[in-house]
Amino acid sequence: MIVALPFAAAGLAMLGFILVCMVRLSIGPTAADRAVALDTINTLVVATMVLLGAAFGLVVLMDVALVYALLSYVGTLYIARYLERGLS
Amino acid sequence: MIGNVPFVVCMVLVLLGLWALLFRRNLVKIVIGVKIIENGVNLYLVATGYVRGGIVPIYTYAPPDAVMVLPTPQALTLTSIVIGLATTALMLAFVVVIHRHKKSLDGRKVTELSG
Amino acid sequence: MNLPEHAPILAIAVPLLGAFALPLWAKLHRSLRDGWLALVAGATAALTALVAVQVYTTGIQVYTLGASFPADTVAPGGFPIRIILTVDALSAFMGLITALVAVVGFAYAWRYLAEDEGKTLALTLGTLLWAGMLGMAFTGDLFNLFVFFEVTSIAACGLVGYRTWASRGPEAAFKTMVMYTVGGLFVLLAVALLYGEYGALNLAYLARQIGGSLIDRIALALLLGGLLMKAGAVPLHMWAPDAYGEAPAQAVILLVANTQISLYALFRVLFTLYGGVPDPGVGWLVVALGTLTLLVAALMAVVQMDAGRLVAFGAVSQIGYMLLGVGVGLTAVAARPAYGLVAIQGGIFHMLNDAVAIGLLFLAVGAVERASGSRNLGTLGGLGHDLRWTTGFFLLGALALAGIPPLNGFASKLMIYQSSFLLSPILSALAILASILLLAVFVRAFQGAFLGPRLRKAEPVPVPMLVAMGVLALGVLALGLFPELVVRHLVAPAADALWTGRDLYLQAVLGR
Amino acid sequence: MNGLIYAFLAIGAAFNALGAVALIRFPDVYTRIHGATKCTTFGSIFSILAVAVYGIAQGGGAGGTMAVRAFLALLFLLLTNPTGSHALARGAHRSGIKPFRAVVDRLEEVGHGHREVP
Amino acid sequence: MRRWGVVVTFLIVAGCLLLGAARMRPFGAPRYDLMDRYFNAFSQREAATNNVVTAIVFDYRGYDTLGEATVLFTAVIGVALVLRRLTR
Amino acid sequence: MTLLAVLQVVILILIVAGSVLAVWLKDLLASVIALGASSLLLALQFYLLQAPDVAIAEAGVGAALTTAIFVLAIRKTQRKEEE
Amino acid sequence: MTLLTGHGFWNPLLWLAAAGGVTLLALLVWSRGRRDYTRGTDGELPFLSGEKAEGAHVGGGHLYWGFVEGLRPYVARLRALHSGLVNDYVAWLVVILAVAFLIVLVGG
Amino acid sequence: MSVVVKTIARILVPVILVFGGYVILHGHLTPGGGFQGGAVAASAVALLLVAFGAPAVKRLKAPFSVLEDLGGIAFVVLAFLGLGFTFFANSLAGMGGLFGAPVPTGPNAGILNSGGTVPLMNWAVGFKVLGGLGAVMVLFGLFGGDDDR
Amino acid sequence: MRRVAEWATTATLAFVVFLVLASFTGRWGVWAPDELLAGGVIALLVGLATGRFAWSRGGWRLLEPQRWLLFLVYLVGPFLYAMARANLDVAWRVITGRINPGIVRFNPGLRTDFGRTFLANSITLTPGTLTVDVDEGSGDFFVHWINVKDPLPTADAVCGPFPEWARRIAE
Repeated sequence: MIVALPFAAAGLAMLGFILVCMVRLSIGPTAADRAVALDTINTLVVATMVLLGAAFGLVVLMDVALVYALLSYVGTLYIARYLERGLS
Repeated sequence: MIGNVPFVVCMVLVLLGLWALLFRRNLVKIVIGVKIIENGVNLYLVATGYVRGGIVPIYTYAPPDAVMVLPTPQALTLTSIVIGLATTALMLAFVVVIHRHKKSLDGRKVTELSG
Repeated sequence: MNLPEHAPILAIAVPLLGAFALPLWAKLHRSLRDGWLALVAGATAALTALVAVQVYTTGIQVYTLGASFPADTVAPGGFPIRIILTVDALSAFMGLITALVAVVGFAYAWRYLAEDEGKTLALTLGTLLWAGMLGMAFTGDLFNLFVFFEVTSIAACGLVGYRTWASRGPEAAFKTMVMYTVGGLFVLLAVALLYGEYGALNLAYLARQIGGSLIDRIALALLLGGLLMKAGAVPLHMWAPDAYGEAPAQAVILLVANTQISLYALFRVLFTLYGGVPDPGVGWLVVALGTLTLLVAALMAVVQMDAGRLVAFGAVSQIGYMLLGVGVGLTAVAARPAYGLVAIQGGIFHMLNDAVAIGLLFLAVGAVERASGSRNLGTLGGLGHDLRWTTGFFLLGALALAGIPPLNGFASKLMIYQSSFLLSPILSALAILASILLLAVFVRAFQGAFLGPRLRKAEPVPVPMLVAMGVLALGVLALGLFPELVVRHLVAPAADALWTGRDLYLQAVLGR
Repeated sequence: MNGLIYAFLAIGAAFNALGAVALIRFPDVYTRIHGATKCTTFGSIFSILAVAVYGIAQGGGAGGTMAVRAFLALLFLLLTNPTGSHALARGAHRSGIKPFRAVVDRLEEVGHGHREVP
Repeated sequence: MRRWGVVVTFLIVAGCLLLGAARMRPFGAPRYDLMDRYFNAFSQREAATNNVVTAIVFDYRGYDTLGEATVLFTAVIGVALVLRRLTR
Repeated sequence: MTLLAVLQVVILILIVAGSVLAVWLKDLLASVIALGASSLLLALQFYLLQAPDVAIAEAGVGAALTTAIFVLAIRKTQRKEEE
Repeated sequence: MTLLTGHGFWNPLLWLAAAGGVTLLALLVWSRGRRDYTRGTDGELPFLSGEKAEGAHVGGGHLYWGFVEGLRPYVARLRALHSGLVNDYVAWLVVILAVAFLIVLVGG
Repeated sequence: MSVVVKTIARILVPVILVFGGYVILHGHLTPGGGFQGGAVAASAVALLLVAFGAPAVKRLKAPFSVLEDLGGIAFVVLAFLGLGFTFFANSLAGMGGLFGAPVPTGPNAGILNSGGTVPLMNWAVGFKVLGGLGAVMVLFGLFGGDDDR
Repeated sequence: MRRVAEWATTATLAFVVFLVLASFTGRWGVWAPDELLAGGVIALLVGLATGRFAWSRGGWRLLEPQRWLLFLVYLVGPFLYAMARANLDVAWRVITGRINPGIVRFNPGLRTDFGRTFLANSITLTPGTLTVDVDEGSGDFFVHWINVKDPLPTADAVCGPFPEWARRIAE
């Protein structure tokens, strides 16, 4: 039940950008490129979740965005830490 | 409205994971295949519970007189997700120990038990 | 609080509580842990026996979790909303098997496992495996079945991977884990399909709803795949020799019981859930797989050189007998000729016999490995000089498994032979052929390991291990000498639960 | 109020699009990190501001909670995003990826801080 | 040769699963939902919780949750068993 | 096709794309990254299907812990899938 | 005490009695022979190609050698199927699933 | 990792823990509950492991496993509380007192002390999941021992 | 005493986070009393669990209100302006493709971890720069600069007034 259409439209736009990032995720020559794409997707997903929470008009959905904003970078940190060790 | 596309996509995910299990010899890849199957099944479960026009089955700050989606599949999926994490952790532990003994992740090279 | 009323859930909750607390006791002191484990195992066995007595005397017992009283199964409107434990005679029978196997296994493990190799963790996993098996046997809810399926899977794989100092244990555990997880996910997919179609998870309620539509059939195929895999039917058995060969002996007998519980779940699905729309094709599939299992596993056992793997293939072939027996009953369930009931009785009786006999064999092999440090039949020999009791036990188990009268394997196999002969003589001929092959295999193993001159030194086997084996050996003798009593009092009600008990089952849950 | 929300949404979408395009167009990891981090963070700020304005305009417990949640998400993003980017850049450099057409690479000269590189 | 056999059987399975998914009841329109309507209507009265999912997880299907907690416990014990310090 | 349906279809396409990448890529680390992206979008789909409970669980488990365990396992073993 | 199995019956005690009778009969026949027929000769020793074999043991790998060798061509095919690869295990699962699908969907 | 990551981890670990506590505490009012909160809190352990290396989390192993055992025991004991009716019966719901506030039917703003045994079970499962997943992370981090500086 | 300060600081900040999370729950006020109680317990637990290391070398100083005020001013003032400029800069570079990158080194003269972190994150989000590494000993920053004007720049050339803000807010 979408109650605020502009927010949903913005969310759809974000999904389009995620698609673009997915291209980088698939072609990225090095793992670091892919990780950057993942990081960007993380941020975009958080934005999408916030926007869609407003679009649905439901506060309780926003908790998910908080969890993502807080935790999504842990995965990135692990990949970065792996990269730090060199290509072993 | 969108027909059964979500259900079909879930099955596609299951089949994708099965494909990885069938044709990838790397042990970590096999675990990844299991994860993909699991994602598909979880999505299937949640998709069965969706009601068109429904909202979250939570009464806090809910708009009055709204249709709610079915809550049971969500509870089942929660259980399923944690089970999935548990199996993944155990499988990866086995992979790590196998690699420690065999220095390889190729299914053909690490296999000792056969026949 | 009324103990008999609450016994089904207590039989599952007590071992779970025991397992949760076991590592804490072990942190304090070892003897506290052992005492606690003995207490929990005794209580659980007693509760299982209590459940069995109640079910055998008064009929199906239902227990609604979280309702205001246990028999409050349905919401107003006539549909169940909560998880309902439904214990009929077959469930109680399976519970008894697990209790026997688990108690014997713990007694054996007391001295079998070394203290500094993670004994506490192994004992905890054993307790959890037991609780999971009881949960699978007693539940009346499809999703709950999946959850306990996973509990048993993970606990079993943890036990298989016990020997991390060699590479074979983790390898076998990884393979087993992948197979179990994929099978479990198929089961979950089937549950999701059924839920999506009927909006319910209770077995009895679903059984009433299922009408044989396309989705029902697909779900049936998925359930068949997942449960047959866990039961170890050829050609899905390939994890089984790996796992049985590598797990410590006290875990192997729990694994064997675990495959039987999966068979139980399969039978529950075929007879109760899909009993309203009997499909002879499925019955023939089960019969065909059973026959294939018998033959292939016995043939594979012939060429094995490792005693553990050899006995493991023997164990797989026994699964074939159960599948054959119950499959014959399944093909006959629509027309209900008399031989169908005998076949089901044979199949179910063989579960008990198999648990006792193959358990005895695995424990004996474990004792041999502990005593001599090897399981290779090419290098073993003459252990009979030192390990007199173990030799006797191994011989007893091998003969029982090969179906030599008057030991226990013969009685159940006779029932299976006779009834499958009425369905198709070829089946019974193949079954007898497999039995002969197994006899040859076990004679070879026995002669190679125990007879002949003393080749290597063997350490004595500790008394608790001997006692555990002795209990199973007594079981072999007793079941062989008094099969009629067992069949009449234990097996026949369980077989009736499959053969005619579907309506009673639905009635007990749904009340109509 | 609606005009403000639309403006914020448009700005946010535009900058997020810029981030995605930068991710595709730039030649090497570091410049991609530049583009992706800055633009998506900035775009998300505006998207979240739009939501916050919407929530405040709605008022009441639900609207207020929505605004607070949005700001909190913004704060977390501001804390975590540059950190993740920094860690990735450092990881990329230590794994041996050279900057594209670099005029100067002081970090390469000192050999990764204190650590000997195998 | 063998590979192609596997591919063919895989395609059979794929066809059946996709057929099943396509022939499900329409997405978003459950046919039977007695149980869930009961939950949505009565969980506030019976379990006194606003979140129906939590009411199901911990009250109506609490036993599943116990099993699930057991799975997690088992997995942790299993990982501890597998990754324990090797003594031999 | 409403806007909601379009959103769902796009996310489903993205999920399948991520999973295909996870199966297809030879570099295990890249594969894990693709799996992480896929699980991220899966959480978004849960969100759209009005299941925030599941989405939070998938967020906490899929985004942080699963990726972490996979990367640790690859760190303790090896990165490339050998042919 | 008699287990009825549809068309037949099975009574282990009866069987034991019969077996005891047969054993008694055999013992009786045996006791009629000379007790020292092979005592003290080479007939007591194991016969291994005429060699003197003290402490020789027929290991598990050698017993029934001909039997096992005869079966080996048939078993070799089966052994090849037990390749030990997880992929093959899963492939068999898929095969059984396909068979089950065919039976369930076509046969019903 | 570098000082930046370490400092941000120092800042975020308490925040993540508080957020996990919030998710557990409000499990019966807003999305969340024992698993989700426990998983969020366990992510803090993952963050510690990645930012400070394996030695920093070494001594967390034993407390976490004890925490997990205690959580499991508490959960089963809470389930046993319902045995006056049946196992898992919500015996505290609507009875007044600390956890038994009745809830108005229909949409409302939520009352914290409602839910009967549900919040208690939330906490038990939350600690259990935190302990379990934290122990898994620590075990994975410690195995092999070559992942630290 | 110092340990108590650490615990108290962490617990206080945790309580603040909880208050923000749990706002708008009370029927009459912003917070319901039971929320406050439960939040206090959680914050105390978190403080006890993580106080030892969470805000290391921070202590009471982190609770000074003028720092927080300054932080807010910084956030909406120079920081937002710099970010906007940074984005326009990136837009320009994306369109034209003109880059002249390199990794430069400079020393902003910050001593505490907080200050360095603050500066590093600011640098990452502001025009043309990306922190690649921070030397823990000397406090040298290695910055990927998208448009290198000077191979040996001063702190001022790279990041403008940010070190000064970092010193005032976080040291």
